[in-house]
Amino acid sequence: MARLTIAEALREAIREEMRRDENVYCIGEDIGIPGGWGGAFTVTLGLEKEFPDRIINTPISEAGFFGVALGSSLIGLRPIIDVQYGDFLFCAMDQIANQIAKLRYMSGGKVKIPIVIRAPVGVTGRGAQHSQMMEPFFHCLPGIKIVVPATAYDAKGLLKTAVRDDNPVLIFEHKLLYGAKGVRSESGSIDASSEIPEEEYTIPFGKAVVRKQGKDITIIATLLMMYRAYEAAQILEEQGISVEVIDPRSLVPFDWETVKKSIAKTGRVVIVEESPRRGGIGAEIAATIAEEMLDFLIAPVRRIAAPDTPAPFSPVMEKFYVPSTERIVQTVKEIINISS
Amino acid sequence: MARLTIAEALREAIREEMRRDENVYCIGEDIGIPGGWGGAFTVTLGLEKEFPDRIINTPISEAGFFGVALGSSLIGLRPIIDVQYGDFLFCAMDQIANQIAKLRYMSGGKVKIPIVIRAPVGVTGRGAQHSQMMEPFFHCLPGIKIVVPATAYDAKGLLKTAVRDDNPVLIFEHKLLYGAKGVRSESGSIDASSEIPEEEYTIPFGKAVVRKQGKDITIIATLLMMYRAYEAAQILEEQGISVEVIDPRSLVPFDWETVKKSIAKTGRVVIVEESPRRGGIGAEIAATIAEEMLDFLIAPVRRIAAPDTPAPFSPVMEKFYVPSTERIVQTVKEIINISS
Amino acid sequence: MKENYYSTEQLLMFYRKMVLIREFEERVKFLFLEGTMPGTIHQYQGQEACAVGVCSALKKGDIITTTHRPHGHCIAMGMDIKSMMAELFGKVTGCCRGKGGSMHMGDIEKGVVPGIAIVGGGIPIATGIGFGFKMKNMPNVAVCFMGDGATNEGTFHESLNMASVWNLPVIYVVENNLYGASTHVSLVMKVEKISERASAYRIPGITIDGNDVIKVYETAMEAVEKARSGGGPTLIELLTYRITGHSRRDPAAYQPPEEKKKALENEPIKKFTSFLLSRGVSKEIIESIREEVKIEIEEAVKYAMESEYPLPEDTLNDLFA
Amino acid sequence: MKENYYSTEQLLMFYRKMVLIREFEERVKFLFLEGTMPGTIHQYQGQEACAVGVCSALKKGDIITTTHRPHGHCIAMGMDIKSMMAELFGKVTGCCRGKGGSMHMGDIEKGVVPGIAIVGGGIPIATGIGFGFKMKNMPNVAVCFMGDGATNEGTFHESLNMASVWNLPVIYVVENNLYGASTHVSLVMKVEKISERASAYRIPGITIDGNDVIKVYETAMEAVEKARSGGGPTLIELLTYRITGHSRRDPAAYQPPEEKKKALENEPIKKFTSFLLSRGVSKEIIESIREEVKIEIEEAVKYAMESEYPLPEDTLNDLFA
Ligand SMILES: Cc1ncc(C[n+]2csc(CCOP(=O)(O)OP(=O)(O)O)c2C)c(N)n1
Ligand SMILES: Cc1ncc(C[n+]2csc(CCOP(=O)(O)OP(=O)(O)O)c2C)c(N)n1
Ligand SMILES: [Mg+2]
Ligand SMILES: [Mg+2]
Repeated sequence: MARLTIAEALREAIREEMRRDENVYCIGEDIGIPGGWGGAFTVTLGLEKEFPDRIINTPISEAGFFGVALGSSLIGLRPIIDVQYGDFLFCAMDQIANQIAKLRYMSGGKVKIPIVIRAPVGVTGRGAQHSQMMEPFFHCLPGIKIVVPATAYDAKGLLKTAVRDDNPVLIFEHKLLYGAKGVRSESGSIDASSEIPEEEYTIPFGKAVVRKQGKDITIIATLLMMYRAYEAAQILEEQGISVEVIDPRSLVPFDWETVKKSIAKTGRVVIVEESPRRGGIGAEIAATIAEEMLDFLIAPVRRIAAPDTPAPFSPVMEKFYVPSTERIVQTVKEIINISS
Repeated sequence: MARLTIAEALREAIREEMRRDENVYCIGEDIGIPGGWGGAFTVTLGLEKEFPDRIINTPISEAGFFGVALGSSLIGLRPIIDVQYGDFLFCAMDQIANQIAKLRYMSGGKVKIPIVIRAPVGVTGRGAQHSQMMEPFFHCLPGIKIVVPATAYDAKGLLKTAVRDDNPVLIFEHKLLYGAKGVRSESGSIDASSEIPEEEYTIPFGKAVVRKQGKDITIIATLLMMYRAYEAAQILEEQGISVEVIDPRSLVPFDWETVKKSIAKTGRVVIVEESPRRGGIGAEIAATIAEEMLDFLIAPVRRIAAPDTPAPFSPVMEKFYVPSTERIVQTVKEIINISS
Repeated sequence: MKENYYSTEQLLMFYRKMVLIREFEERVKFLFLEGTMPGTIHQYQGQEACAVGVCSALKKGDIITTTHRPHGHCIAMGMDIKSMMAELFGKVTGCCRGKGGSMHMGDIEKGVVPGIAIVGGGIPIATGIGFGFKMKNMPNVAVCFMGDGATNEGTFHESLNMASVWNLPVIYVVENNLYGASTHVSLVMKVEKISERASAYRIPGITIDGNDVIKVYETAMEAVEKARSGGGPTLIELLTYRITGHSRRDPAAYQPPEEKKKALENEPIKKFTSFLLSRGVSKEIIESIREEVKIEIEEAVKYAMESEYPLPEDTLNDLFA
Repeated sequence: MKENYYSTEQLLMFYRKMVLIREFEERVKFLFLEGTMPGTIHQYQGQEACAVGVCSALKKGDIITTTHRPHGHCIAMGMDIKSMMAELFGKVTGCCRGKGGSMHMGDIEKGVVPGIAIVGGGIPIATGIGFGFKMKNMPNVAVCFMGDGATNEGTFHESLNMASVWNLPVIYVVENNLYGASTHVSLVMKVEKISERASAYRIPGITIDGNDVIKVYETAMEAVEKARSGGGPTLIELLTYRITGHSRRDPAAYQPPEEKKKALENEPIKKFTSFLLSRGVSKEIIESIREEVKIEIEEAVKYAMESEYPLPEDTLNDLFA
């Protein structure tokens, strides 16, 4: 067992998968330049030494290299695409949404698209074009799986599963959870490191984790918001409110079973998300609960989200923008109050 | 008064606005080629004769000409962008999502972005890359308004409002509702024409229309789905179920007031959408109702949507894919049954 | 033209393929116009020498990408026209089981990636196939078909640059038919030859008559052999003309009558027929091939019409592997 | 270099602006490294002659677009460094009221579109500004600053093509500092000069020493005058070097020491200082400008630090007009 950060755990997963299968390779900007950073957040740092021909540094041509990855996957390669910031997925949106996500379906199931896309997200002091939570833009897109690892343990296991999946998988990684070190460290980071077992392991998609058991209310949250929800839960516990915290870990597929079991128990649910409220992941979760669990609800479903604006730069506004532990605590109390 | 199709009404709106304000211009592929079609669905047909310098035919360079429109808007021009199929918005996604929608906000409110984007949507016999309902991909994007006119009357009034709005406005037009004529006519079309008043009019955003009054259940639907909902409502009426049909007309801003008033009356609600269920517009509507109107609901909110796949080509599958009048009728009956 | 090196057999094979494409398209047009066939179509009449010339230079294992106008490329790659016709009718026996339709036709077994109907969308994909061949040390090449209009998409630029930097076995074939939809090429670019654009990536660019099947074949052959042996990418511009509408029922009223007329005189099948006659091939043989082809197409139509539709619920299949 | 035509005043103006940029950046770097300043930064040290040379060729009403590395361009366009510094601190007195930060700095009143931090994202926008000038018959030009790396984005291709076809008053200025982030330009393109790419659009392409402010000024002047008088777009490649990290705390370990050393010898301010001295400008004058500039910057820092933060709820403003 070794304690690894998310960046390190992802690196280990990539290394192991590249050793296991020579069809696996990495492609992206600045991912393996000697003297460089191993991508924007050090995930691939040093891998070019072991795999000089399989860590592909590209021109700044997102549409282009996403398409290259797709083409190569058609003849059996298994690319792991690195995009420096999730926001740049928009530059390759046609390749992702019209090609990668649809080509198998259009072919009547005759081609396979084993592609992993890794994209950092998170509102982190960089302004509107380097801060977006990208999940909502892909959640509504059929043909692509979405994974959101909040711990190093999950990051490693889910990435390995993604690489072995014969379908496109998008992994959203949070900038404040990487634990990137040295010159690439990130202010405001949270420790998301885990003890990583020696033995190999993978984590199936569609299996949520109950991060904390509770009986009064269920909070569903991913990535950074999971940590805030957890912190809120601890504060609330001290005040006599028992909170269950669920981390879905993958959004597509989604573990409805775990969520429903929890709500059947608590009757109350809050979804916390870092993206703007309108059309966020929380909307789908809340809508499904409203459709399928109405009889269990003893309080209205609540969503805590960013406002419907881009991310502002100034730390003061950014702090207001991203849902805080306090906001979660307060909202939970409101819900408990009106429903007991 | 003259009876116009949506294509004609849009053309009239563009012509009037171009006459009124010389800063208004149209830009897109094949929109004003003599002997051509006036865009893919005849909306701009012939306008190049009156405005030879303001109907701009572009190279096939979506990212490029969306950016051109944006740049020109910064110095006071008011472009109306034409994209041949909504699906191609993905090719310009960075310009739309990272630039057009954010530039004003990033500037601290110092620039204005008066841009209209017109995009045809609808699942219409062309397969996965020419069929998508694009609303969900933009609904979650702060900084852009979204309009969905289902009749010629609305199309004209809403487009005129859009052109005069100082912000980016996206208009989704449905291929089966255009009423495009001649070689560009569309099989399976529905008559969406209206009597258009002689006098000028505009229609404010955020004002829904109740297409049919009812008291037992509320159906919310836009574009083609509004017609199916209406048809279903008439069938249901004959069977003694009184259906209220609401056409929001704009998704951003959204007329919550009209929707809430209706649900307060009916206690039951169905949202019908042509896009895949996961992450659709219906999710946001259902979630908001679940949050804010729980006490009024006498039955679970229901969504009727396409399955979570791309659009298939074969007419047999396409028919299965798009929510039908029958499906609406049946779902409404189920809801009434379980809740009365 | 090294025409003397060709056996009559090989020449007739070119001819047969070109005619197969032409007759297939004419039959499809009729079926579409009479309302028997659903969907929309973009057809290939007039450009047959491009597909046939280029694809004849390929070997098993080579792969092409095609566009919204894929029928010609599919046939030239040897796809089964029964499965193509069935796809057009939305039948379960179609090459994409009815999921794709006209614009997404393809068969990876035959080296055809399902058609990419987003203009420019296929260019990076073909580049990636070439990239894969190189990474896997395979002796194959990728061919990327595109139209003149597609060369204005950003993906063209990004792709050719990567192919150049990584020296990939990819042939970019631009079929310059003078129009992107209704827009004449002169309205949307200033270069005289599209092949000039290759120099921005330091790759060779060639412009030739795309209606001369032998010239096309030879040019493709050279580029393919070069790519196969590690010599990197080539851009080939084929000058041709679309002698039908852009799509569906388009009367192509934007094409000047003079231009159309000239194009009809210069169309590849007419041109090649004269050449065959001059080589002493008899009219009868030529006629008999045409007849054979027509029979083959009628069989395909029959097959397609008699095939089953997919089940409605098949909609839900084929999303994930 | 027509250096003899310049008055000492004008030369010192160039010098002053370059030094203002340099000292601004050095001060910002310090503030950032000590943790006083939030966010991330991409700095301009070493490229000052590019911004100053080009922007000095512009008139009121002309507009530029800049990138993730905008500070130098903003200063060269005459933006108030107080409002810039305040923006970097996230203060409400910032040029974007704290909404933008380093990467989105700009002030449309001064002809600077807020920085576009998506590489290549600004190229079509600048093209559209030029398009607008032309449509509105305005006597202005647009300048599009970009890096070498940005020329591999598809938007580069699409934009230059449109500017060519429509003959727009746009100057595309490529600051080739040899690196896109950590990646050397030779790894990502095969052309020797980036300006070669202009020929794919039939527009003129020029490559010059981007560390020679006078040469840059003169070249820009010519292109600007040409564009202003209806002569269309030009691509200017400026050869320069980034003598600081790519962003934040980047030590730029990927830059070979030899290369760095040479670049430092060749950096524009050093170069221009020698030139000024050779022209008889006294060391004292040069020193005094530097001192003045430092005072100006300290005032800006003070202003920024003393300014108010926005209210948290200001987050909700400025979305729609
Ligand atoms: C990204 C994108 N933009 C626009 C279209 C609509 N469209 C389909 S074909 C076409 C013209 C393509 O021209 P060209 O590349 O020359 O091919 P050709 O049709 O002549 O074979 C256009 C504009 C599209 N399918 N995709
Ligand atoms: C579309 C996009 N891809 C990647 C990045 C990350 N990134 C920021 S700057 C940069 C390098 C840009 O290189 P160049 O254009 O030469 O400009 P320079 O940094 O040298 O000024 C990269 C890759 C980005 N901001 N946008
Ligand atoms: Mg063409
Ligand atoms: Mg650079």
